[in-house]
Amino acid sequence: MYILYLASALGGLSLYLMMPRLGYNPIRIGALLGAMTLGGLWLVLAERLPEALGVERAAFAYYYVFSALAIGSATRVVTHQRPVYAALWFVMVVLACAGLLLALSAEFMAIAMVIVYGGAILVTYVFVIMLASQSGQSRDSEQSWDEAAAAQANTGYDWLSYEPAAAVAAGCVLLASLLGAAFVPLDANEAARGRTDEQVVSEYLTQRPAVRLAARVAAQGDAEGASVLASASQLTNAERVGLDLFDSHPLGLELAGVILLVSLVGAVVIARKRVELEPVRESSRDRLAGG
Amino acid sequence: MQLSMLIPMMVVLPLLSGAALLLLPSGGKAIKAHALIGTLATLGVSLLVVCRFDWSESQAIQMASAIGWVEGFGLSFGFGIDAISLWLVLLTTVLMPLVVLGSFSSVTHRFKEFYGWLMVLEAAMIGTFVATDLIFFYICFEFTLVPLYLLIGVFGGTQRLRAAKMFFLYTFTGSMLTFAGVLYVAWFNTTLPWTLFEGAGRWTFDIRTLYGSAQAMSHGQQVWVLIALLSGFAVKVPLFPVHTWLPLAHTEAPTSGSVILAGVLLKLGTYGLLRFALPMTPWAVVTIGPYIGAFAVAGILYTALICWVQKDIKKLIAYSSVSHLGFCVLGMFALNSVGVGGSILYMINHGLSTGALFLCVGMIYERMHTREMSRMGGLARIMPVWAFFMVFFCMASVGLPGLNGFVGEFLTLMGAFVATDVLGPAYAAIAGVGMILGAIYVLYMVGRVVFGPVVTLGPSLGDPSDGHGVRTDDLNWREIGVLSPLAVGCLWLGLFPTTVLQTLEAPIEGIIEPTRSILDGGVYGKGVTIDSDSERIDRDSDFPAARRVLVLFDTDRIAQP
Amino acid sequence: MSIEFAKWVPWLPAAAAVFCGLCCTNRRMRTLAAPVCIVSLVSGFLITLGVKGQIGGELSDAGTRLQVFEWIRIGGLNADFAYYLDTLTVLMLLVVTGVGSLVAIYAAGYMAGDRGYARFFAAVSLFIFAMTTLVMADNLVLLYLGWEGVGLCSYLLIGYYYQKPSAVAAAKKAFIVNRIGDLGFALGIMLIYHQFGTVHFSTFTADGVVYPGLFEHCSRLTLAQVETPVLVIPFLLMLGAFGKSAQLPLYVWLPDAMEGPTPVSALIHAATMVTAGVYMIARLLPVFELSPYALPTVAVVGGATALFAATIALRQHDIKRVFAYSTVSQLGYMFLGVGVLSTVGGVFHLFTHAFFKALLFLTAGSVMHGLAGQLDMRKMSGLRTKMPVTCWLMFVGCLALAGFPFTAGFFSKDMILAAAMDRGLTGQGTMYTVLGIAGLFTALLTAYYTFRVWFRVFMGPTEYEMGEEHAAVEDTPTDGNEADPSADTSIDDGNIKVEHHHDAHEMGWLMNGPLVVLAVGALLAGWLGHADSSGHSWLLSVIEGSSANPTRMVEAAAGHAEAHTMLLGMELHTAMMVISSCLSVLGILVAAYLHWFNRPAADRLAEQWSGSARVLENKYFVDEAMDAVIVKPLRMMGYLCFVFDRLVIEGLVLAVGWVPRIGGLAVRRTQRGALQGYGIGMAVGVAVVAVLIAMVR
Amino acid sequence: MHHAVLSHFLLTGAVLFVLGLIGFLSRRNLIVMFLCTEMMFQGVVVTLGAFSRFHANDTGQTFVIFVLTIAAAEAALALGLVVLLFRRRGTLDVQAWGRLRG
Repeated sequence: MYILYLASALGGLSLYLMMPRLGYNPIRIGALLGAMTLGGLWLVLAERLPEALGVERAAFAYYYVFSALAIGSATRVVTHQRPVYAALWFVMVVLACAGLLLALSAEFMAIAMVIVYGGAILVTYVFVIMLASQSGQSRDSEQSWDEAAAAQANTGYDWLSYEPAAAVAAGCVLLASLLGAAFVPLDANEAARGRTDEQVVSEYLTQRPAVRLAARVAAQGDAEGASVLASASQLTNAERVGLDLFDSHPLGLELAGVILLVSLVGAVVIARKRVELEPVRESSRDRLAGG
Repeated sequence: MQLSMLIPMMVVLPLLSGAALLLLPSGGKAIKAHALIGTLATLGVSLLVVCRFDWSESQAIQMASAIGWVEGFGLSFGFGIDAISLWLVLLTTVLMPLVVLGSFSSVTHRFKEFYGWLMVLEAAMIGTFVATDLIFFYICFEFTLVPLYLLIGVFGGTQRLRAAKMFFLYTFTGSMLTFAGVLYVAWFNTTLPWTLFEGAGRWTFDIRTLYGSAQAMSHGQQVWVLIALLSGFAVKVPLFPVHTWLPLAHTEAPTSGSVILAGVLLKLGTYGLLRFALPMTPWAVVTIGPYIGAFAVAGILYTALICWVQKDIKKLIAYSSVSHLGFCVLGMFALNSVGVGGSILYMINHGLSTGALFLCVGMIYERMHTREMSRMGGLARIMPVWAFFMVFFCMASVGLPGLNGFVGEFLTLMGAFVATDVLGPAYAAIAGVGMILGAIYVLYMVGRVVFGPVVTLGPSLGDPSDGHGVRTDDLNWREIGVLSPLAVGCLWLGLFPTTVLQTLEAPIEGIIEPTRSILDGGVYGKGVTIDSDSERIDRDSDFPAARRVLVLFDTDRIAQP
Repeated sequence: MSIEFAKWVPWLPAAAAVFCGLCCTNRRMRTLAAPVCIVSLVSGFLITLGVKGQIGGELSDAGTRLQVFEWIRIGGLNADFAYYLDTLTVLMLLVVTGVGSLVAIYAAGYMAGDRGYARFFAAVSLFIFAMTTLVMADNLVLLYLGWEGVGLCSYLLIGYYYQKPSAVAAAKKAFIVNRIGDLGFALGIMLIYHQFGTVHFSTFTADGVVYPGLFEHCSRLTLAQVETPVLVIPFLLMLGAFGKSAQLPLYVWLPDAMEGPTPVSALIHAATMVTAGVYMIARLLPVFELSPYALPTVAVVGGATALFAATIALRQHDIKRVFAYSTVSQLGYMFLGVGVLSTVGGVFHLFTHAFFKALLFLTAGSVMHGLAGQLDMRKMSGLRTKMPVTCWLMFVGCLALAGFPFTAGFFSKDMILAAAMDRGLTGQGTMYTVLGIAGLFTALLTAYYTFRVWFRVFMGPTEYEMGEEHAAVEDTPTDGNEADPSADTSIDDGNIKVEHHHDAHEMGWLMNGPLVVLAVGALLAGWLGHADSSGHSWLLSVIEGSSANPTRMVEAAAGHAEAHTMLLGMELHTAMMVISSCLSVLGILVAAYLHWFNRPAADRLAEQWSGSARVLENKYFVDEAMDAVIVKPLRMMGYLCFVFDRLVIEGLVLAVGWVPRIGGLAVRRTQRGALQGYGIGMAVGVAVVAVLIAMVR
Repeated sequence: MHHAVLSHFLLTGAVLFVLGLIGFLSRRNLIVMFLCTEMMFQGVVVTLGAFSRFHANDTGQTFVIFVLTIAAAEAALALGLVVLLFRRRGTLDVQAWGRLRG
């Protein structure tokens, strides 16, 4: 258990080092330290994996790849000084997550993530970043950090993080407790949960919604419908998700529709009003100086 | 009209006339006249109540009835009057017209508000004295704060806002604790088996039933309830450590405000102690009584000394009324009929004499626009009539025999002296020194202001001089008309106090009966109710020497003191 | 005349007081005040004379009780307005109303033309009301009413010239010192009530119930049964008596009381008020007899005061101050008399002293009146040519005071000293002999300082300085800035005959008449008390008939006194008479030598003893000491308390007020408006909760 | 799917979520903050996927869809607001919006 706490602490420290700040940014050291902690953690956790992983073992390799990719790019998103790069790193995170989902045999979701999330949402982000921060210019080397900060008077806010220590600390404690919760079954009555993969798969196959749907339709005496359904037990992931979505979560679907409509109308209303520039009461320079 | 209608009329009448004031045209004359008529009408009703009051059995609550409010919780506006509350109501209704008459020249703006709030204040005061339901009492007790807060805040002197705020918050926090104590008692009543006494076991706020429930409490509970009651009433009485709000409130209040504050409002505290602390928590009163007595005595000396060094004449009188009420509390906690009788009489006397003193000072303030003694002197030379009244009321407040102050003071000291089981000779002796100090500071003030070479310097830098200069004309007929009834009252109570004392004998007996049965019998089982009348055990503590002598007489014919 | 009339004696002056009070309001009625007051006093005197017959006669021991109305009745304590009349009361009433009316008549002349004329007589008649109530009171509370009422009137009358700050201060001092004494008296009353359950003297039955009086209790209580609290009672009462009669610890107010007009000093501070203490002890003798140590203490204090005051009087230069100290010392004699159980001697001396001391004061008043307010002896001499009548009247007074043989003072003083020596020699304690000798020495001093005044003022070359006051009109604008808007004073000068003599002049007969009566009294009063052949004087019968009859102690001492003690070969009484007359003559001769024939010798003597002379002149610095030891510290404590009150108690309250405010400030810092600050707050919250859940599970 | 495997996936999800949280709390550029909220969504998506796989039913995945819709809605509105804020204050710094304070 304490390995988890140690790891999250080290992770936090590394992240803290990578945080953007004025003057010298020890970003490389932070990255190195972070990678090492992650690697070390995985090594420790690896030997706890049951040997008889069965069919999944190959897929599990992907987990390491995609997780490392996701976590690495996530740290870059958080710590990068330029918002545009942060957005791009986030695209990488999305892709990594899609990979993970694939490892979890949720193909439809993976593809949906890539298309909807990566494609649509992040594109809008990049678009807005471009729109809103064209006044920010990069720091050319011969300028000293202070001049750069001064030059970036009103956009210097990217160069500085707000109370990094407190944020990281809070994050780590939260992480520690989450991990604590996640790995508890490890030590708890492990035997109780010892179902092997096969049992899971077979159990899964028999309980699939289609089969249940078929049984229900059969119960209603529509033999022909039932047989179609029964034959469809070998449905693909996308079909299963679709069935499950409409079969057991109709309300959720409707709400999702409503939310999307509301956000659509909201976005239109917000963007419509002409808004004059209100002078900032105290310029961000004081804010900057104030820290 | 129907007997029990009288009291609610007495409470509602000032409210109605206060409201009617608002409808009048805003000219000063009409409002003043109306206010006077209103207060005189209330006086008339109270005199009617006095006539209809059956003096033979003055202990029972007469003309009692109740207007239902929240039946579920037993909340009702119960009212009724016994001898003690009757005299205090009479003090209020007598003082009010005089105050209104006295304030004609001092109030120059916002007449409606002034007289309106004054009438509301009167209604609240009368309400407090006639209430037999705890919540009704508490509502009126609290409601007296609002009008006075506004009177001081709007019509006061330079620091009026601070004074008003302090006055309100100080008294209010105190009475919050009292409310807690009261609620505890009411709750405790619901926990009692309903067979214990009539009214037990259910939510009721009737004072008589709560006497029973409070007395059934254990000693510890009673101590806590007493402390709660004390915190509210001690602030109102200004018992020694919690008196700092009074001098501030008095110096900043307008004349009529401070007359009513000194005349009646301070009595709410002592009346509260008398009506609640003594009968409700007898066991705690017996144990804590000596300490409260010690506080009262300390207060008497402490404030008397302070009076001596005061420069502001109104602050001097304010501190002196703290010292006087120390006597009142001392007498009350002597727990014998001489002491308690003396303290009730003291309440009425203090109301008359200190009220009159404040009126005199107010008249001087109207003329000299300053209250500092150093800026005025030898007024007897130019204002002889005022000087006569001033010396007369000073002598009354110092406790000169033949005037009312003496009877109250002497009886309280006598009561404290004889109550060897609770207080004792030491208390009376030290409080007696307070009498000397009283003479010292009053004569110091009289020597500076009334006698000595003539000095009329008018307002100093500190005082707000509203333009016109110093007037040194003597009292006009109106002002004499205000002061003379008070003077006659002082003389009457000085020479014929039996008119009051005889009627108080029975109610006092009722109030000190529980504490007396503890002191004498000592047998006070927990939960044993008091309604078993313990027969008058021959007290050995009283009159030891007399006892030895009486053996020689055939004692059955001797009046047992 | 039925005894019921006695009820009116106090209420007539009360009515007069009210009338004079009303007279104050307008000027025309002002002159009416004096006659009304005098009439009320004289009628009181006549009523007492009329009633005297009844009282002396039918009831031998207990006095009659006259109920006027119920005053205070509550819980066992009943103090009614009731009068207790016995021979002692009648004697006192005679003194009070008699001397009172004489002084009032004198004052009518003396105060003529004064602005506060009506106020003066209102206060005098109120005083007589209080004094008569005091003397006739049946219960201690009513006596206390008279006691403090008298204190009030002395305050008003001493402070009569209220424009003078010294008079105001003197009045305040008198009232406060009296109040200190009254506290002791009040505590005594309370202790009596606590021990005996009653405060009234006589036993009376009201609607079938018997209320046993105080005397009843005392008479039945044997010495053995007396517990300690009862022993304390006399000492408390003594405190009250000494306060009122200006004895040693509390005498400081009497010399300052001379600030008041002279008739006041004569009436109140010589004849009536100051004797209230003696009357009280005489009245409450049964209580005093209960404790063996009480009366000896009274005697010792009396003797000490007599000696102490006499020494101070030697070097005083103000005539009225000399007589004031002589009054203190004569009062010491009276207490000595009562202390040595010869209440007869004490009361007799009180009776005679009233006459000659009033005479002396009034004559001094005439001198002052004549010399426009001049009172300093050194600035006047040889006035016999200017004011012969006053001179010889004062001579008679001085003789009586000095105890010249066969004058009133001689008999009464001799009776006291004889009693003291008698108890001393019959072996009841050498203390009494010491007191007797001290008394004799004081008699010598008294003779000396009385005639020092007389010779200094009336004998020798007639040169004198007029005082600065215009004696006639008290309030002519003396200081410029006195804003005196009331125009009436100007009319005042016009209509009242004011003879602006700029020279010493003899008084009119309105003033000298009463003086002659007093002079006759001073001479003949002695014979009333002198035991004629049967050893039974009028005065003895008065004392036997009253509660002041020392029954118990005398019986206890009776065992010793059968054989007549012998002194210097003669029977004790005659011996004492011889000794005291020699002493008084010696005193007079010494005074004559030093202050008439050879004044420089007196001055030389003063230089030699300059140290002690200065001490005596400044009254042993008692006033300064009293001020420094008591007044200053008390006032300092007052300031301390006031500062304490404002800073600490009020501070505490305000501090409580500040707690929420400070708390608010602390919390406010967290709300800095930074969005992310709140974010972190939330995150930390979630983290903590998560940790707690983890720990709990 | 063995729960040890599940734990791993949960590890990743948790780390992603916490990184997003830290980013939100520390970065001062409004848009980056919203980006970090999106990051948190990603963490949740991974966790949902893992549980869906572990419990072998598709509820997890349907919820991923819902998460997606929420993320989309949120992004639309948030960015609208950000544009508005930017036009109002001329800066994307979150500190500029500190008027609502004690």
